Amino acid sequence: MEFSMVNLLSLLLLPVFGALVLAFVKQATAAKRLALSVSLLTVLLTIPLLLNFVPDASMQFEQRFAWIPSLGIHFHIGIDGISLPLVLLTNGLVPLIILAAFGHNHSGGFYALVLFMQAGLLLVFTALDAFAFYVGWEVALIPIYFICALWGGENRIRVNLKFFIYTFLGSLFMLAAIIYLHLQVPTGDYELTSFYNLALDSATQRWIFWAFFLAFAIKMPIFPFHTWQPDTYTEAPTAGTMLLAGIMLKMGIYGVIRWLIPVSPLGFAAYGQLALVLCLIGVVYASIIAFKQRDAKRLIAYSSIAHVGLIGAGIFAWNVQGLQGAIIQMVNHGISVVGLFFVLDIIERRLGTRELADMGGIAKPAPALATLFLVIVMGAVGLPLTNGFVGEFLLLMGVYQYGVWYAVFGGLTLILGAVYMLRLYQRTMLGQVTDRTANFSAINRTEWLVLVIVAVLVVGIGVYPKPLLQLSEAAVVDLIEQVGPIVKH
Amino acid sequence: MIDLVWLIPLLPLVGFLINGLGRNILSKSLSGIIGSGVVLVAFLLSGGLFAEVYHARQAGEAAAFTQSLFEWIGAGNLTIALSFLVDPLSAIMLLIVTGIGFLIHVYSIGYMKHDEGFAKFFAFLNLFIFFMLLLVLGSNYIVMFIGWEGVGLCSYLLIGFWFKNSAYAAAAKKAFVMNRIGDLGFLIAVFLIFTTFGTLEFAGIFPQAAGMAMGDTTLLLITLLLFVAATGKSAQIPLFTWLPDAMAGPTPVSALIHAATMVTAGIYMIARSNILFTLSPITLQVIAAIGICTALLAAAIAITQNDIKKVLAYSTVSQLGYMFLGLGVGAFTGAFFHVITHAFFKALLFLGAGSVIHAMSDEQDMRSMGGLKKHLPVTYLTMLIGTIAIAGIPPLSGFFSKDEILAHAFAENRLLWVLGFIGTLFTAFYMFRMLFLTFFGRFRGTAHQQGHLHESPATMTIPLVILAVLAAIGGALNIPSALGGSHALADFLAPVFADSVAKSGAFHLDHSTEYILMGVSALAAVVMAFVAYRRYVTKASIPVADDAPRGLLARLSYRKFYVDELYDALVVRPLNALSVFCYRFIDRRGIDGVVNGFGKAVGESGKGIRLLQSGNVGFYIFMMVIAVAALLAYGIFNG
Amino acid sequence: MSAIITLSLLAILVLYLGLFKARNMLLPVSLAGLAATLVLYALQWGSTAEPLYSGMVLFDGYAIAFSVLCVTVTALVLLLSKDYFDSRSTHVAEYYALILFSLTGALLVVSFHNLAMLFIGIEIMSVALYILAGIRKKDFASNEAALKYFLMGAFSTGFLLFGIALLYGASGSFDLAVIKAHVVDNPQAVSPLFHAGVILLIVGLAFKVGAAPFHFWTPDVYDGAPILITTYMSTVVKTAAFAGFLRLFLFCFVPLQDFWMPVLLVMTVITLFVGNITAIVQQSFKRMLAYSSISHAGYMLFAIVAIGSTSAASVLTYAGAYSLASVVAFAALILVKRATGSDHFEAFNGLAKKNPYLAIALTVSMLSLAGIPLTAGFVGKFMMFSNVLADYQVVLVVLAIINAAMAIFYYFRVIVAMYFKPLDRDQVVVSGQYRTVLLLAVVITLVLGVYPAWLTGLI
Amino acid sequence: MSVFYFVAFLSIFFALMTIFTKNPVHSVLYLVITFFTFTVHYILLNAQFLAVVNFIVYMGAIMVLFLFVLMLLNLNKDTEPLKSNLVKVMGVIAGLCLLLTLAGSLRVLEVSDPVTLKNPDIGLVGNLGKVLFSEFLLPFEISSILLLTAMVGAVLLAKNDPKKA
Amino acid sequence: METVVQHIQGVPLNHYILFCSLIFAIGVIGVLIRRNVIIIMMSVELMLNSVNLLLTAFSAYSGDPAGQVFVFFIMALAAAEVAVGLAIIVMVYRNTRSVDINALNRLRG
Repeated sequence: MEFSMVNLLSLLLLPVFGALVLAFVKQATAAKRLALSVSLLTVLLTIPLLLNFVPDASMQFEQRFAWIPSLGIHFHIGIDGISLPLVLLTNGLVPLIILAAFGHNHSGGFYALVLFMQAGLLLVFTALDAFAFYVGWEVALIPIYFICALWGGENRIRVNLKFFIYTFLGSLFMLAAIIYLHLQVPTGDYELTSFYNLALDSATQRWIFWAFFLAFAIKMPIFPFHTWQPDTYTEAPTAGTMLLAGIMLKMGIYGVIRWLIPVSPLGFAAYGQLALVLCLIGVVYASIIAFKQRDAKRLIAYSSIAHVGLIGAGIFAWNVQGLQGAIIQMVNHGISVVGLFFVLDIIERRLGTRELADMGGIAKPAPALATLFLVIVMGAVGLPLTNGFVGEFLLLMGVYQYGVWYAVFGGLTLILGAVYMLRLYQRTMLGQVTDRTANFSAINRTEWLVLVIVAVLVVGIGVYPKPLLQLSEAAVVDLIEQVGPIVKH
Repeated sequence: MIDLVWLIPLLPLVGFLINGLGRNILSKSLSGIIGSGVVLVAFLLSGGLFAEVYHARQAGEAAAFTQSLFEWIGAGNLTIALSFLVDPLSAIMLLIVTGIGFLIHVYSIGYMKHDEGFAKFFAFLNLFIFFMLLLVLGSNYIVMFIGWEGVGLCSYLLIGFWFKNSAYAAAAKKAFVMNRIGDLGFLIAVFLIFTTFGTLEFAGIFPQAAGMAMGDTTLLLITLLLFVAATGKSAQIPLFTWLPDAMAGPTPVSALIHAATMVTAGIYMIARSNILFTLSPITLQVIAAIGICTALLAAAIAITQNDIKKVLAYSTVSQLGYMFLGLGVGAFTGAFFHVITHAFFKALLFLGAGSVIHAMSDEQDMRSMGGLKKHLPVTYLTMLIGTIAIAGIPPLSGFFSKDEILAHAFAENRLLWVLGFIGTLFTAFYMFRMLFLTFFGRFRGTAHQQGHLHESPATMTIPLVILAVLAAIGGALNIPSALGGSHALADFLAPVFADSVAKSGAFHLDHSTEYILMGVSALAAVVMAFVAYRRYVTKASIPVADDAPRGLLARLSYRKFYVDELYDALVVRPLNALSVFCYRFIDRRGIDGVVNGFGKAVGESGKGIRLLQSGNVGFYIFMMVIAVAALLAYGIFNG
Repeated sequence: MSAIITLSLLAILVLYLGLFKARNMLLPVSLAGLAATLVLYALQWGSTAEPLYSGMVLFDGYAIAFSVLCVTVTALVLLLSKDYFDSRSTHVAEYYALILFSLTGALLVVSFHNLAMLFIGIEIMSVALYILAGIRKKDFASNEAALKYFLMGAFSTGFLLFGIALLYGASGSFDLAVIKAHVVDNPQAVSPLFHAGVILLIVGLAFKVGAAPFHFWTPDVYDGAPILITTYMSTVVKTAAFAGFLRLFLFCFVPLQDFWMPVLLVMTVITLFVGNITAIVQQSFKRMLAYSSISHAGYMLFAIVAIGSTSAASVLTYAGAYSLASVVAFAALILVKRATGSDHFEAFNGLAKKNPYLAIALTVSMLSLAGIPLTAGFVGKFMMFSNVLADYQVVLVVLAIINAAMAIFYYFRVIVAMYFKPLDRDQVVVSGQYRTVLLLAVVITLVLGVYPAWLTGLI
Repeated sequence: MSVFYFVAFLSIFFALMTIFTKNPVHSVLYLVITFFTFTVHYILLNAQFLAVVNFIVYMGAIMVLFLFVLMLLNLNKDTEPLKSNLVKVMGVIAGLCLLLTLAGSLRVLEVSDPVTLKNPDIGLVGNLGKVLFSEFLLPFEISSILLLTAMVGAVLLAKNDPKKA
Repeated sequence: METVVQHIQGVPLNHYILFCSLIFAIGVIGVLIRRNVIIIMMSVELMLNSVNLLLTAFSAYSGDPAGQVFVFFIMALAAAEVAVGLAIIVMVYRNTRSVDINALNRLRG
């Protein structure tokens, strides 16, 4: 491990320490400040990462320590072009999420959980050792469970328990697969690379594929493993929803790119098409369901299923455009979904309802909100010069190269997305001012700040996505070559 | 000069940002000046650009200049640059967009004076100009697509400008979604183009395409998909219903976006990729068919509408139909020519209508107008010119452009000409009907409106006058050789359509036939104008109230042939029903039911198993003994 | 060996202390004695182990590791018992003595090298427990638990003995070495007596570890016995029994794996499902823990099903993790029950508000039992799964996974109660010993979870 | 050798009587007889010492203990509410299943070479003593703990606390 | 003494095993069909004794005293168990006035 002036481990540990300290902070404002400063510190630590990163296929800033030597387990982390965007996303969004939660006056415990989860997520995105990956995977789950179940809606308990058990079940299958693979590794370790180098027979790879796929499909979620998601998103507090939709679901997608496909290429060859079809079904199915949702949050939840479906399709199409699109769209989706949920949170806190029926005409009392919301919505709709377009364009292009009709089918998201997103915008912002929305107070500084940052990112990435794309280009090309071109069945 | 191309779209963008961000600071007049100022500068630049292109053409060059700003998206073999292409086609389009755009900005200063969203309005207009310029200048399909969707956004924003009225908001949404349907076609076409030609740059595609065989299936697919996109943007069957609703927006918007510029984007795009279309005759036939049908349908509807803007809207749809007819019969120049003239007179008519509505204090129903010509002389005169122009009565612009299209149609297929001819009859009738109902007879409005009647301020009338002039003399751009003209426009555009002409062979029709055709259509127009006069001025008959009984045809026409109702029944309702069904039954009960079912099953079995734990030692021991016996039995056979 | 002697002397000493009414001396003395035992074991560590006393016992690393675990956990239990029994019973001294006797038995079980020692060890352990279970003489539940445990225990002893007899008949000796030699010499041609003997041994031992279908005593006895005794039973005794179980099979019966493995496989699966599914429907936290202990027995059986070089380490880790977590859980239960008088889940409602640290401790232990990463429980499960997968028992793993997911449901019920079911209750008083125990157990659990190397490296 | 079968028959018979008699006292007595037959078996196997111990410990101590408790709790008359016949039948069937499988897995029906006393006097006190105090010294010592435990426990449980704790 | 030894000469080992299994089974049946705890304990004793005899038979058969030594331990255990068991019974009886195992069903489910 050559010396690098960026210490990745410190990046992972900082949130943990922050969390440990915060756990004992009772006073709300102090907790806020501390949490925000810690998360901003992580951002600072990320900057040198970005500066010293060489956009090639190599693994960088690697660190490797023996963890459980007797079992061949190492704590091995590193970053390449595929994981860097997600690390950026995580460290970028967490401050936003913390900032967005300022309206709620949570105690230190809340922020502690958020930061703890951040650590878990970062571990997932940087782990190069399957065991470490799994640990991060689960560690990220506990805090979010508590966040959602402690500060959630009325039937939060049932919903979150279901969510937890469902995802836990999936990940256990992954664990089994990981152990199995480890047992096949001649060097007896859990290294990502040694997993890549295994050339198992097709039959084995097939069930390995399913074991991993189940874990990731539930997390993302892919149709038909998605039913936990709308409930959880709806019941969760906004910060929880942001973490879930903004970052956590990327764990699944990242897993597909980093583990599922390269580790079981034959399984992928056998079932990739099925998976892709499932993703596309999810796109249309979720969009259609989103049409008539009365609950704004639930609407976004389903829209998120649709977006993720498209991302998944892009990945399973397994070509440069698709993967690049997937990676950039992960970032985009994270950004816009955080924005969307935050707007809904602002509305809900003022109106005390999420029912679209009770809203309308908010643009009148809160024009700034309306404008920023519009930008975010357009980003979600995938309008050119917003980030959404770049992602959707590349994704659809990738899917197109896999099969024309898949692309046409998936492309329906352009239309359907417009339908439900505009409906959302219209029902909330436009139309007559109702007695409820009449005295809707304009957004305060913090809210404005968060939304502006989101909007700027939405447009910024949309106008000049190249730098972001360049980060992952080399790595993606390399990965695709390594797995080899897709074999259609 | 060419190096400054990037300024042209940039200026409106700057205007948008200034007006958008400073909308609470800037005074109305200031934002008005900024808003129109940037467009004016852009117009001047375009003028300079055009001059350059023109000289180049005189020098006999192809005069196509590209300017690449930066690489926008790059993934694998796909690289998309944000780059501009200036050639005769885009040069003219630039002039139209910026020119008419400027006029309408000026007009809006007066029209929107009393609206609190004044600055916002100008910001949106600027944004629209920006996107429209991108669309026009784009040197590849993606940049064009950016503009393509961008203008869609702006039309959404501007239609829903008065968002407090949820009907308007709905109209805006409808427009956006219908455009989106087309856009999907565009996107798929782009993918297909990329996979076929390996690039998205016009400069890269068209030469390759020129080398391809006539009637190539790939090209057929591409062109059909592109045409789908065009039907969305340019309001053709089946996606035309959004345009009439789009009249919800302020009138200047209708004039700029839904008459002069955006809706012609489809024609521009097809003209741009003319070679692809020339090589797929089937598509051309489809286009021609759709075009003429739209023209007739819209015209038929326009005849009975009473909302002055609705009439104009349907006439726009119908005129667009003509343009597509032109494209369909290979009269690319003609179609584009009609784009230009139509931009002039339809903008004029809309602005005129705007001024009328302004004077009538926002009354749009012609049944309560009448006799306005003495109150609004300027408006009346200008609109008269516009009407004559659109009706196709020589020597005003509309006559020449429409005639060229019809001539080509005649050469292509007699039937098309006949239908087109019928269309011109309709056109003349409903336009004069509108004119007469509005300006002739006695005033039918309320006393309050009467007291309020006035001619519009200079900011509004001056653009009217300018446009009237253009509408009058616009025809001079491309006077056919039959009338001793020199086809100036055609020559200017020659390099753009060169390949197509080479493939399809030059259009020829001997002058005698041409004279006859012109005469017939001109005469017919005059006759229809007279008929309208008899009916609405001499007889002074007023259209009946909405719910009054009508004849079948009249009702069909008045109810817009129930197209909206049809779509509602065929698409909207089923989709909503499907949505509810998927959510309630498939998602909640079905999939989630299964998931929860597992939980329930475990719980139930738990209740069952715990019964074994009866608390009775005897039973426990009994079970143990059975178990031991079982194990030993296993031992017997495997021991 | 000296350790065991110390221990038995210690027990007698404690009895005398009781005689002289030196109550307050009991705990310190016992702890000191246990500490001494630990030291003695520690001294033995690493020295090459030879069978002692003509092959009766063998203090190899395996024995020592498990002994240390048992002694440590017992120490924790004794710490808890300070103000648990003083208030309730007059027979504190006997209580301590019996625990220590039982511990002695446990230590013999983990270090036996001769079936006689196994037998006697198990019996010392159990007989003491029969009594302890009933030590609340006026309490019906306690009585019933004692009698049930005794009857079924005695009954199962019969099978154990019959098995031993058959083994003796087949191999002609009680010495593990000899038996092993017998098996190794003719793995194919071992007499039917031997097979039947193995089966009966499985029955007897399965009963002791509470594996289905010989688990029926577990819930009732765990439920009826005083909480601390339950703690002791479910931790030390279970650990010791498993250690003995594994030791016997690891020593002697590996060559016969094809014969007995299917039996254990089936039993494992049944155990898992019975334990988990029944635990889900429980209303009492205590009884839930009883059933969960059954399911954990199932997981520990993995190590024997997939018997091999790593089995010992896995069982040790798993048993350790499980014991620590259980100690915490039961300690919390004791405190809550003392405050509310109920051991149902509702009794925990709103605990997190008043006793945040107690709640956190209990949460950690529950996560550990559920096998969530960064807790010792996960490492244990992880090693178990590794064993079984190394043996290509994919089906078993899948079933285990389903069970692990089910387990979340009931482990999280108490978390849900503590954190998400608000209820204004008065704070639960946590005495010094309890603080120490909880802190110790939680810290070890976490440390094991984060950096298990130092334990897994032992064996 | 017929002696063996005769005695075996007796012990089986009395064992059955033990478990099927209603009156507890009677079944104790039957059990005593059964144990006596066992003593005979030990003698036949030339394990005199065991025979003696069995005679004393079981028939003496243990049985007396049983009787004592029975009398103490005065259960001497057949107060025991019998289990329903179904349960009985099931019990018997289960037991027989056990017997069958046991016998089956032990292959008892195959011919095996007869029991011949290789050295007739292993059962003698001397020999047993040698083994017990050399080889089995540790278990012998340890079993003292067992007995001590039992003693403590018995006292602890059976003693009737004066003060109601 | 010789005469005694004559008597068992020739009894096949299997018959001993069968006999012990029989007694064992009878003991089990006793445990199964009786409700009186004391009788159940007696049945258990029966089981233990069958084991004793089995061990003795084996030891005699193989001429190895260990088996007979082991019997001592079993007897010790038997004694211990009986002591503890009866103590428990007495305790229970004191509380419930019954030695019927079916009375023990408070703990269940």
